[in-house]
Amino acid sequence: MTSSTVAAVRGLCVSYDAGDQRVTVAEDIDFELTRGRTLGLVGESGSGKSTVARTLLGHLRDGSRVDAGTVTVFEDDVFALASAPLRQLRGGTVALVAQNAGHALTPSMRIGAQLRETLDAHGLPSGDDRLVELLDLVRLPSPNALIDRYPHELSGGQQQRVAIAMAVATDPKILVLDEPTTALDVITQAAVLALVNELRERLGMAVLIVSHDLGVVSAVADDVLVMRLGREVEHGPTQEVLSRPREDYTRELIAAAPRVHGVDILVREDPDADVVVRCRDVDIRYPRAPKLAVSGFDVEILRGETVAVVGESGSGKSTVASALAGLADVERGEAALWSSDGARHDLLGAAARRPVDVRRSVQLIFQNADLALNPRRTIGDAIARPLKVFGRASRAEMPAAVDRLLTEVGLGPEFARRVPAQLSGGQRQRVGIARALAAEPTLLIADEITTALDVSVQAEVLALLDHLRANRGLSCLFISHDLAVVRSVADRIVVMKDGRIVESAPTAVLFEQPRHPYTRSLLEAVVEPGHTELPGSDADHRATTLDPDAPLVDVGNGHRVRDDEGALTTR
Amino acid sequence: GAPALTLPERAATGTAQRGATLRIARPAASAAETLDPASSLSAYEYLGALYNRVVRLDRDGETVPDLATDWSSNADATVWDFQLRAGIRFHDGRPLTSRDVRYTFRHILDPDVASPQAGALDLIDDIVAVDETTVRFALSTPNAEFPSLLTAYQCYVIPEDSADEIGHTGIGTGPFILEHYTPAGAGAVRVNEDYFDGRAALDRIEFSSIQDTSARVNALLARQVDLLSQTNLDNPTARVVANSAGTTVARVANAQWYTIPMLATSEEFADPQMRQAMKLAYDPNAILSTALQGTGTPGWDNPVPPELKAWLDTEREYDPEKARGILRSIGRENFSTRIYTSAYEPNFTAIATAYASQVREAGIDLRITNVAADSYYTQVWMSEPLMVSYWFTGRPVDQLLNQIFRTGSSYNESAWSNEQFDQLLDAARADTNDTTRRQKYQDAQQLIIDDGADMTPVFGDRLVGLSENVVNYDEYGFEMDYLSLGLKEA
Amino acid sequence: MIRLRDLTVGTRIGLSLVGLTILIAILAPWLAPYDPIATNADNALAGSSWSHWLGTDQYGRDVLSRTIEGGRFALLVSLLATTVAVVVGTLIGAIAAYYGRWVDAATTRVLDAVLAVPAVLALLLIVSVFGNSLWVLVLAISVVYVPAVARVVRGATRPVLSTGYVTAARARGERSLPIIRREVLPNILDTILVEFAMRASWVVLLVSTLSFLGFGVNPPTPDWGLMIQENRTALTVAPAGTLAPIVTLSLLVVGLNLAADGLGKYLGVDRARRGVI
Amino acid sequence: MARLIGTRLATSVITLFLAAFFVFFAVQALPGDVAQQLLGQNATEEAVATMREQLGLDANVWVRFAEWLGGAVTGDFGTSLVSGESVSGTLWTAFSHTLLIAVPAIVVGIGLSLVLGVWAGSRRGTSTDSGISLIALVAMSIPEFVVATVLILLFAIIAPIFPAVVLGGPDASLSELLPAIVLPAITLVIAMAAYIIRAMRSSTIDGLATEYATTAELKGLTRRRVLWRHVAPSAILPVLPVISINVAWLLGGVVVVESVFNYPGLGKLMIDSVSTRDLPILQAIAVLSALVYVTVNLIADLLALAADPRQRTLHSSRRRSRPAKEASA
Ligand SMILES: Nc1ncnc2c1ncn2[C@@H]1O[C@H](COP(=O)(O)OP(=O)(O)OP(=O)(O)O)[C@@H](O)[C@H]1O
Ligand SMILES: Nc1ncnc2c1ncn2[C@@H]1O[C@H](COP(=O)(O)OP(=O)(O)OP(=O)(O)O)[C@@H](O)[C@H]1O
Ligand SMILES: [Mg+2]
Ligand SMILES: [Mg+2]
Repeated sequence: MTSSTVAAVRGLCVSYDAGDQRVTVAEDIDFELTRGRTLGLVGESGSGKSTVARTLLGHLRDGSRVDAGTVTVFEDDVFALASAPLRQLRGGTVALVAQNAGHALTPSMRIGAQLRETLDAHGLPSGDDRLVELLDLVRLPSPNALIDRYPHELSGGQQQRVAIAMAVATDPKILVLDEPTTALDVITQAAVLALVNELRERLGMAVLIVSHDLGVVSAVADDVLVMRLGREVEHGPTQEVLSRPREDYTRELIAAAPRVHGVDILVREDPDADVVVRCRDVDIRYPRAPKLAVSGFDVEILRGETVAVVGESGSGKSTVASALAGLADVERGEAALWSSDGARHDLLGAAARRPVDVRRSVQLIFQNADLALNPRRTIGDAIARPLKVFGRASRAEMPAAVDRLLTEVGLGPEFARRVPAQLSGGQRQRVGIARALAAEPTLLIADEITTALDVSVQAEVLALLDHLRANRGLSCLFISHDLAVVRSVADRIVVMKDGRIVESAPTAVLFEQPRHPYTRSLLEAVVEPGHTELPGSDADHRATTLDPDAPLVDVGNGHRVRDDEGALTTR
Repeated sequence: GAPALTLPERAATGTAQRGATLRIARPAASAAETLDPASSLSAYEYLGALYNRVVRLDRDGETVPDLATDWSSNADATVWDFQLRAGIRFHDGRPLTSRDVRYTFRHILDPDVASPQAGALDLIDDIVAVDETTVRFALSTPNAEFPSLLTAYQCYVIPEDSADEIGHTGIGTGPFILEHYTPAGAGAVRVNEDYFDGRAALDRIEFSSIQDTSARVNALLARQVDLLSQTNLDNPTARVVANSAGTTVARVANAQWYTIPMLATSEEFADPQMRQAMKLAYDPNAILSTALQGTGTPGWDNPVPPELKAWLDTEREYDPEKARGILRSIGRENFSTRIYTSAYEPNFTAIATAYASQVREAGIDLRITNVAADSYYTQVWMSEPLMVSYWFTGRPVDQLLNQIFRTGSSYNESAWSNEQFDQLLDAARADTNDTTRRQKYQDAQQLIIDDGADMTPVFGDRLVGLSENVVNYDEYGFEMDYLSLGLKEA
Repeated sequence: MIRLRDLTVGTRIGLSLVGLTILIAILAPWLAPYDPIATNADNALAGSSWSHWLGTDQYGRDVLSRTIEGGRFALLVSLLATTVAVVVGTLIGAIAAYYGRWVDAATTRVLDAVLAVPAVLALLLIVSVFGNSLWVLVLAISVVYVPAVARVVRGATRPVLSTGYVTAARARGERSLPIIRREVLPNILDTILVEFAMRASWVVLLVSTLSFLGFGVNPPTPDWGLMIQENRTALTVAPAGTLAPIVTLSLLVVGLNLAADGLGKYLGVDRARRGVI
Repeated sequence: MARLIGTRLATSVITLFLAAFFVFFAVQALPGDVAQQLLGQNATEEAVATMREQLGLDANVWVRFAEWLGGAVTGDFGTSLVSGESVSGTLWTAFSHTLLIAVPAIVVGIGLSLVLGVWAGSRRGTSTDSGISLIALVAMSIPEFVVATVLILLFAIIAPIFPAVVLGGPDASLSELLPAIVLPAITLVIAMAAYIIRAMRSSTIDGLATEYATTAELKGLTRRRVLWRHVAPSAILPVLPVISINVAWLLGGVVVVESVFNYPGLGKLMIDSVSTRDLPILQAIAVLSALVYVTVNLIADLLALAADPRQRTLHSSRRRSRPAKEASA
């Protein structure tokens, strides 16, 4: 332990009770935190990252216990502290920014009150000027007004900043950040990470940042500790680990991370393919909603083509998907589907009123695999249902058809008898795909199907989808909020914001010559493994005001851009 | 072993303390109750304290003087003169005259009043105030028992022209004067210092109405009240009260006359043989011991209580096998029907239970059906074939037989009709000879026992809960003895 | 299937209490040492003895036998009434939630209005007018509880309706009833089960309250509520006559509550996660 | 915010109207002729007809409903069939008596059970928790009439501290009622507390398991502050409906308790009026209870608005469905 070492974790083993047996969450974890340096803790979900991070505050979940090892902060064994010094340590010496600021702020208390009590608890001055100073420190706009707001009146990024302000309020020596950006969009993420770096330098803290995203760690951490199933896989300087990984697992992680830069963009243009779906000027409004959820949506999907729709949360992506599936009413516009025999079908009506063939031709795969499958029915049941409804198999052929579909998505026939709870997230997503395929659709709508998955699983599912598209000649509408994810699967990308398309172009064109400022800031904000520089974006200054009447202008090559803030003139 | 139900026969006697206040809890008739004695919804407990009758019954069922000192009739008992006591004043100071008596009975006979006693008195043709203290009744048919008809508690005398307000003023000639009164609520009376028969022992009586039986008993046990009026305690409760410190139980012998009417117009009981079988099949002694734990007298289906002079002392046979034989012969073997009961009176269910378990021996299966107390006398009574019912004893024999057993009488709960019986009653009324008249009444009782549709299993003692401090509690002829009732000297 | 060994001790105790009560109720005619309605004047209000373990009541009936048989009526009524209330309530609640918009709004208003009318008043009035036969009681109690069940089910159905599998079924163009039956019901079954156990405990209490108020079962039928009502004044003289039904009644209700609590926890969390159908 | 309250008020009025509608027509649908009932079996047909006319029974049912409703809105519920007195007067007396036991019971009951619930929840798994939970479980499993009977036995008969019954009836004086409210109020507290305790306990446990509670703890706050400042305000939200249901049940007339204590409140008025089929009174009781129900729910909604800043801005109020006790007696 050197003089600048502020905390040390030695041979830490943590386990918890599950019925009659003990389950190990962390095993033999070793690391040190040094003043002014950042340690990144990466690993897939459930690998024990949060558990380890929180031991620095002497905190364990109910039912867990430390089996071996020590956690020392400034020479004190945190698990041996009496309650008063432990309270001093918590929030005083070691401060935590919890995983999801939206959940970590008390909903019934004003922002100011929550900040103030932290200061009070540690005997620090807590006047309004100090609060304003803190909010200013995390660069929140008009801090004076913010003090009197409730957490829900702030955006996700703002909430995260408040959480950080609260953590640094007491000038802690150690700052623990548990996935500080997971719930944020890329632009906000970049801003928050920049802020963390800046504060670390200014306040001279030791920082532990937990993330499942190698990109994040790569951007801010000096050292990285890769965890898997509660064990250390690799530990070393970030540069070294990411560029010369010693372990296969680390290599896999790095390979699976979606990237915006440096990977090949697939180009498989087949201009002669027939149009499968065409939407023109579609407006969608939810019942009694004052505002259109989607306005003037235009898209054309060719046979065998994948079109991605990208945009931040609430931009109307899912709404487009529901409308095409007949689950949301289109207020105005045209939408049509051409079946393989060339017949044209309207895609405007509700699902219940569509002909069976249209319903069959358009199939949805859902974002949240947990909710996409009925937990009370077997996998076999779930896949057999569309077979039956659309008359794709007789009762006798059913088991065989189900087996075939399961095999096709890379699961064995033995899965037919299981229930969703017995499957992992990736497996469930495959079942969702199999269920959609059972209908033998023409158009597959995939709504954020990989959001809930770990990067490695995410990559597998994407590969499967691409394979099926190629084999079956499926058209695909792929919805995501992450540009990096769509880069490898989409032929064309539509970027949406506030219910409107801001830019739409073939994938290569969009990545290489983004025209719209929003698209550009999206691209700039992406962090990816290997890039140790933080993107220089600031969420609060990118609030591009969109002109509601600006036209969508075709700039050639199928590249269309909304004429906002002179998007077309400044290059 | 059988637990001895040791209940004192009679309440304590002794010198009453002067100036005491007694608290009585009573069940209210209804929210519409009134102090008008003629009404069917009169607040019964107040009446004896506030009013007097022309004549009243004594303990043996004999008619004795109250406001009247003497009475006489003409030879064929169609005109009756009553001589009123002089110098009696109502509580408001007005003197009592024969006009008040005339008014009282006209009030009772007024169809708008719908008095329950109107039917019994509709033989009155004319009422004449002969002079200040003599009142004359002219009857349409001879009736040697006429004075006994005036002992009913509807016949309390009220001041002339008071019909409109008597319901809440309660102005009478009685030993107590009304202080305040709320229907179905609390009320109080204070002693009438000028009462013609001497001053009552108590200074004041407070009444409160408690509808729920257990609540009433709890009030007594918690010493909130001294006496539960009109409440017949069931046996376990009586034991609890008797065994609790400070409270005891008094008995009013044979006060409750229990009946099991078999509706003679019903398909089930139209056949006299059937009715006979129902009687033969049970032993009144068993009912008395099971349902009432012996506190009463077996009735043997004779509705006249032993206290009355006209009582026919006879015991019909009890033979379940014979009953079974009769049932077999009329093709009613294993007869089964419902017997209705209700919480209206605490012993109904006990009697139904005991009766049903008795007749099982004769192969009769009775399903006990409990009906809400409030609808019992509106929906079950006189419309279901078999039920348990009761009356208070203390009515003169003529009224008893005429009111409840005569063809077409509105109280004839079994709808029994026997011409010979009706003729016997007419003959008895016309008979001014006491001995032969009594014989006719006894013949009538025999007819009821042999052919009647009303079973009288038992006369029950009324078990009255009271504080050990209460002295001289006594009750007969529909009236508590308010004069001597008092609290023990401290 | 629910596996017994996964249940908490409390749940097991609860289920055992309920099971035992039901078993005793079924076997009562064989278990009761005496005819529960046979009177015996010579042995009224006796204390406990070898021949009458819990003594006798005012009519000399054996308290033990009456207590053993005393749960039959309340259990039968509770079972039937709860079933009817839960089935009907589930249908109404699920349909209201499924169709949403004005159907939902109208249903909610009506249910709320029915809830606003005091249940006891409705019950007492129905029973005093239509009598206290088994079916009148069952229907009256169900009517009183249907709105409450419907509200709970409606609440439980709504999140299910926004799940992917329901959306998928809708996109397949399936009709409302098959969707409710296949996709919704299995997923709110836990709510319904817990609701059932909870309602059952209230209905047991309600039935005994009705008996206590004189609106329930007819004497001499042995029934706990009625026994308490009949014997409570003798509490100081022959306590067993009152205490025995109180204890059995309370044990049954405790059992139902424990079972409801335990099942709720078990079904709500563990069952789905362990993948046991 | 104002619009939100406006909508709630409007729905309450609709609910109330519907409830009144149901009550009126349900009572009309009862078998038997009110006039016949009143006059008894021996009444002549003319008498019944006259009575019907007097009662206005021969008018069109909708006209009568409109008239009745018009009266009800102005607080005039007609006259009692039995006593002939004004229904509103009788009703108001009884209701004020019920309030006399209900208000202390509500205040003590809610306060006590919230504290006990939070206490048990915060000490989850300890003997304090088990003790409180067990008592709550037993309390909700013992019928009120048993509790009332035992209380009378103990505190009115064996140790005569409180009166067992109220003697004064509807015009009992306040000085007579005051000592008499203790035992009924305790019975009510016991009956209602169990549900609130349990709801508050589980809500506290949920609250303590939230991220924000952990975060607050890891800020170095004392456990007490975490519990009362961070957890309790939000934890009370799901308990509010439970409280409102219990309060409505309690105010709507606690039939059993009032009949055991002979307490001249709404519940006793109800049971007496059922016995005498005093329909105008029953209708009025039903409407008053519905009014109480609606009001209490409205208050609970408003309290939820006050306790949860999120609801004030989010128009789609999230309905919480975990009722504990709906009219269980
Ligand atoms: N006391 C406990 N009771 C039950 N499960 C526990 C307990 N403590 C830890 N776990 C389990 O241990 C595993 C590790 O948890 P942890 O939160 O540390 O993972 P993580 O790496 O932070 O995951 P994520 O990326 O999803 O946040 C998880 O599966 C969690 O459910
Ligand atoms: N059922 C609904 N009723 C009313 N408004 C809705 C409904 N669903 C979505 N909206 C609104 O429509 C807009 C678009 O929502 P949508 O779900 O399509 O966004 P999204 O891009 O899919 O976001 P996310 O990335 O969060 O899934 C949002 O403002 C949302 O609040
Ligand atoms: Mg974590
Ligand atoms: Mg979406």
